[in-house]
Amino acid sequence: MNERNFGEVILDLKGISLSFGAMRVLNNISFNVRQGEIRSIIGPNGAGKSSMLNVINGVYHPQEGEITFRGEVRKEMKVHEAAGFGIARTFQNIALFKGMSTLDNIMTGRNLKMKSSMLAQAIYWGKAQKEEIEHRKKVEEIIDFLEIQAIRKTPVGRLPYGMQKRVELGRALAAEPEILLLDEPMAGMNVEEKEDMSRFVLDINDEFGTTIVLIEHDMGVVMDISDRVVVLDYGRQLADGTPDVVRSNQDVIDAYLGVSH
Amino acid sequence: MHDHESAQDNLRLFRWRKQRVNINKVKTGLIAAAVGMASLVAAPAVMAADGQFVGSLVYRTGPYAPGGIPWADGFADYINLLNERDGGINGVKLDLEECDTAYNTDKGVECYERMKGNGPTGMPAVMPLSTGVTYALLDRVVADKIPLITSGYGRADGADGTVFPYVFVPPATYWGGADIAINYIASEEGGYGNLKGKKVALVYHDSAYGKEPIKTLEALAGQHGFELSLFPVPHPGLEQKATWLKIGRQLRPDYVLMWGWGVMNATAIKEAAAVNFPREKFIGVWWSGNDADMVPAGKAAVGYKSLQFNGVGADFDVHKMIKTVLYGNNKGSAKSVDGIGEVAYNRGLQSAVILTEALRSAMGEFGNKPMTGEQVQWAMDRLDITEARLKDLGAEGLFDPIKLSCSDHQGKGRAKVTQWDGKQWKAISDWIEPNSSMLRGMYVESAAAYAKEKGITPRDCK
Amino acid sequence: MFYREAGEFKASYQKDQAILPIRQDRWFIWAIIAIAFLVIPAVSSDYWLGTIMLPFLILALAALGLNVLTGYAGQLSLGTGGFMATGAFAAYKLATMFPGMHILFVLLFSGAITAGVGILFGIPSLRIKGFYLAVATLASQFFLIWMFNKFGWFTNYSASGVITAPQMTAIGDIMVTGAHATVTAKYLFALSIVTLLALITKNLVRSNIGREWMAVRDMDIAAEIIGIKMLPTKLKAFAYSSFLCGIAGALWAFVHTGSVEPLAFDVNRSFQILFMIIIGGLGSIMGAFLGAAFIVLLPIFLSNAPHWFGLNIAVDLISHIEAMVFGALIIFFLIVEPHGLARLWQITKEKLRLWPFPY
Amino acid sequence: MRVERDVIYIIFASLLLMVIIPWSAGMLSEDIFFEWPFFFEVAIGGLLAGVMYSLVALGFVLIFKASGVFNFAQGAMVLFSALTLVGLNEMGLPMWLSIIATLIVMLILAIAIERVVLRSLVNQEHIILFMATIGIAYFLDGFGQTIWGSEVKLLDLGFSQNPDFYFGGLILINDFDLIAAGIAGVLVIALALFFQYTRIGRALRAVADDHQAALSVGIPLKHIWVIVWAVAGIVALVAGIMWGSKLGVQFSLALIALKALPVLILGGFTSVPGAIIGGLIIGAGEKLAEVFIAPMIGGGIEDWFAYMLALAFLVFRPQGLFGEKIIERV
Repeated sequence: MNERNFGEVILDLKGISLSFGAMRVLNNISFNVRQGEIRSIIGPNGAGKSSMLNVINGVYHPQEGEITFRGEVRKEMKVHEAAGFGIARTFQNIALFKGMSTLDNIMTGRNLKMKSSMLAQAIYWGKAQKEEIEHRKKVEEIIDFLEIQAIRKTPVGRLPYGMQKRVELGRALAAEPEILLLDEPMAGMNVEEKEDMSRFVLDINDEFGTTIVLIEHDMGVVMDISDRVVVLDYGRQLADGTPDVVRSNQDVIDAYLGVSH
Repeated sequence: MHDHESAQDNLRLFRWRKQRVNINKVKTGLIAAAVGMASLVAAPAVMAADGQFVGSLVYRTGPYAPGGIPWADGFADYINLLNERDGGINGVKLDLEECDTAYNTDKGVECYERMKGNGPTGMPAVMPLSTGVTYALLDRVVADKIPLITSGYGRADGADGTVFPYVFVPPATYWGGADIAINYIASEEGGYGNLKGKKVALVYHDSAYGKEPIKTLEALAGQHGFELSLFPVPHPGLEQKATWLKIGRQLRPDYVLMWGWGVMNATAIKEAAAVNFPREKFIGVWWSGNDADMVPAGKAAVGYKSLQFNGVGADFDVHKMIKTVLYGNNKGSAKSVDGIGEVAYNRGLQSAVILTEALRSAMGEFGNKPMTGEQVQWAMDRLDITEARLKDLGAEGLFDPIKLSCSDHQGKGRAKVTQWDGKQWKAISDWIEPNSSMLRGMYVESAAAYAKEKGITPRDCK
Repeated sequence: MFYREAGEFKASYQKDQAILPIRQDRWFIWAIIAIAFLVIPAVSSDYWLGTIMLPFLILALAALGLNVLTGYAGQLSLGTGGFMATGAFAAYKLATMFPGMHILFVLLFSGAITAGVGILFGIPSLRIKGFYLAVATLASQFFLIWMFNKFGWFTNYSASGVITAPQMTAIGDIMVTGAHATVTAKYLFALSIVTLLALITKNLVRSNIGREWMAVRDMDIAAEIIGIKMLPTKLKAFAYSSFLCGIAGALWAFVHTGSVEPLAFDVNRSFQILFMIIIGGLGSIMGAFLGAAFIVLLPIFLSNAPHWFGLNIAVDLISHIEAMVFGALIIFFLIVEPHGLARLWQITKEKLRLWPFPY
Repeated sequence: MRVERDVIYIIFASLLLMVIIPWSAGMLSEDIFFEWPFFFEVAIGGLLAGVMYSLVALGFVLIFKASGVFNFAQGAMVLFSALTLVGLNEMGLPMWLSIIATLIVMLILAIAIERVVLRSLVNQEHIILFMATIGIAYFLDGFGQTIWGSEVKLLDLGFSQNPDFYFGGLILINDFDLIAAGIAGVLVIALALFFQYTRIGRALRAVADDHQAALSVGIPLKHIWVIVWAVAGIVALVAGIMWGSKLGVQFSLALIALKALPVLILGGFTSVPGAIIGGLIIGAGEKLAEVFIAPMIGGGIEDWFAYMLALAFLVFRPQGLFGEKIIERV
């Protein structure tokens, strides 16, 4: 797997530091993401993994550091702009729209691609309807891909946890992102569900060529599917490299085995 | 709103099951309710058949109930008196039905629509007892041919009978009231000539009702050279400290007039006391002169004055009659006999007198049977309640004679000034007549504007 | 047994995306519309039509407007009365400034003006949320009512500040406002407009904009992350909601009462409309109608009930009991189904789908 | 209580504006009369009126703090308690006994509300509970009037209602307003002590901070609810007495809730001191505006001005001055 060829660096983070008040969450983190790879961020609870994702898609603005996206240094951006740059994500604590059906949740993921005006939507005839059907087709493909046909019209609030995670993945996919940020997609799942999810992640990467940035606790899964791994601990960056490199890094071993610093 | 969301899924499932159990019960209830509501279609209650139906819109509940209850009692007592003593009017029994509006416009309209077709001939006239309901009924009464009688409220330009054939505003209007108040102030000051340079403030409920007198007062201020200052009080008027600091500590006017409503009245009087404004120079319109408004003001209200379009007290013959015939036989409407004679009660009496006298004169023309709205309108157009007639009714001095015509739907429009002595109102002036020629012009002008806007062709009263 | 989707196969997404994919539902709605347009005007008395159905329809429209804002977009508002007043006064100014204007355009433009006002008062919603927003919207309620009361221009300088609707025709010379309009004409006119607007609203909420609104309602930060811009989305909700409320206000002033003062749209109106959508069901078109029915019809039903049973109870006691029963019923319904009458209706349908073999 | 620095800045800035705007309005406009003694008279009158608003707002805060319920029925409770008090008093009970009896009635009411309403709606969304309190409000309005009637009743506590001059005869203040402010102050201090130093009070605070945590300490939630609703009932009674002796005990008392709402959002739904400071700011702000700004735009602006003022504060602090910060996480 490690022999795969990756494209150029599309996302480059240099010297990122983030604090909330006196609390330093990220301290001088630097790594990059290449086109088409599966990039994982691991580390114990409170290591700053989710904050890292939040920095990438613009929810948090780091006090120091530089983010280069597709060769351009990114200015401080608004939260909703990330999606426009082709960055989609899922969340550690599921952030679905609970009052809406599976179908609608995933359709919402395509909001940026829908262009018809409010007036056209109000009349729901001609262009707006055609657009709606086109996107529906796309969404049905995603539903087929994720094997969630049976829950198409169920309000997501009523779905079991594992299914919700899947719908959330579907919503992110619907945006046809270049980079997909997955925040612990397998947390709280049983082995079977984890296998399913791993398969989906790999398939997405394979079939659509989507670059994936993944946070995951399960070491086995991470080491299995990742191309490169970056390790954080209390906001510090411990290691960065292929799974093999990371696995043999002494700092990482200490941190994970709980050797006191 | 989604704080506990994630923790709740289990609970939700549990609840959902519980709901399923309850559904049957609920469905039965819903069906019952639906059947009940559907039967509304067939509803308009079948009343005792052959009497004259009298529908009365009252507010015995809600925020303004303290003033509405005595009015309703007075109206009901007079109707019941005629029934008990005379067997109705000319042998036609009066079937009184009350409908409670809680002073809510929606409810008032519903009451009117519900009752307008009751009895053999429908409602002979409607007295909505609320500005909002009055406005909402203006179109409807024309279509339904039911006279709209607004005694001392509603549209002042309803006095012009050519544009408003179905609206009657006896015995007085707000514009007339404003003129009377200034007239009274002038007499206190020793003539209109002395008004020049005087400062008069108007404290008013910031609504259609409260704004009615402004135009008249502005015209009078121009004429007589006094300075008019306006102080709107937002509905409902629970707080007026700022207003009264401005009046009492800054402007220091010679007189304050008030177009207040409900709880606003007592609050204003208390705040006037709080800035030491003399209550003797503080004059309210009739709706700021209910006994119920003076009660919460307590000692602060002593000396406060109010216009009234009826006399005050409980010692007129009609009161005595009501006491013996009704309250003697436990048929009175008020909780106790003490309620008789409150000004609002007397106003209710007066409205009942106007309606029943119109019915009587209509019967004189069309025969002794229940009258339709159209027939009562005919009678209202030529209503003439003379001094002598009032004497027959035992209300001489209690009410001012009223004479209406096709074009004049108000009458003389006179009112008295009364003063609160801590327990009751005392009349301190005789009937004061407003400046009819000026007001008449204003009524006609305003009515013409209304007619133009609504596309109404005024009727010919020649 | 008879109500089910089994056996109905959708050949296209277009059919599946229809407003009512299930055939029986479609029939049901067509039947309701037919009854509303044909049967009710034929069999109802003027009282039923003019005093119950007409205000019910207009308030349901306002509830629909608020439901877009609160039920779909999640922005609690108590400014409905103010927006209705804006619609009413805008309609009055338009009708008197341009006497030849057709009533449909008067309604359309007054709705548009109200939408503008709604956008203005919607701006704080970007920062203020939940009950804080609800109370803050009262600022617009009180301010708008004050403004219409204060400046004579809005009422063409009438002494009392009351506006009255000029006589206007809808089609040919059929009057729909003023003293000479028949109740049936008024009812059918209001019904047509409300039906049309309900359809448009349904279209919006099942389109992209509707999904964006619901996304903002359900989780605003997640919505933002998938690219939904907060301000335009919220403001569109405020605009469309106010548009509907404005038309409802104009209908209320012109078609229902004929003349109104600003106080007809005071804060109690705002509360009334909010009650409707909570009782009826947040985020449901049907809920707006069911809620309006509950809030308009129930009190009338309660105050009439003693009559039918031949009870002679004093009116004040009836009023008090009415308030108590009304309050108790609100609590009862919330306990039975917190998500409103519309959900209750849905659950009934779900049961019906399984009937008579529930397992 | 820890007060954030920007809150202090905001309060100072608003106080400063409250002086500067009237003063400059007086300088700039001919219509507006500005003199320092008069300014202080208005400001003090406003502050005292504000305390009366706080009295009503407090009831909202207590219930929201402990149960997250926006209690629409607070106004109805004020009316109901005052009606009960005066009604019992008119039946011949001495005042002190009437007060005790009314307190018992309010306790019973709290228990009934918990049993019938809250228990069945536990864990529901806030708006559903809000709607349920509307049901309670309707019920109480009807119930209170059925028993005690709709007539206006006089509630005279014998307090002086006279205006007196203070500060060398320059500034006029109404005695009653001072007394009312004093009573409200005592009530707030009593509540603060109750929350700080009693076991129940600490339990209530625990609930406010974290429902789950409170449960783990072993406090039955239903007891907590009964207690806060009862305490809110007491606060309602005090508000009912003060407002009732001002306006007379009548249906309109229920409407004072509308004056308390801007106070509530300005201070923050969850803060007792917020209710007091919010009341002072709203009271002074609206009176000063009515006197020194309104003449330029037509008067009668008090009501919406209070709401606009609160709105302006919310733009800076969306959770109110002392409300708990709303934190959004993903």
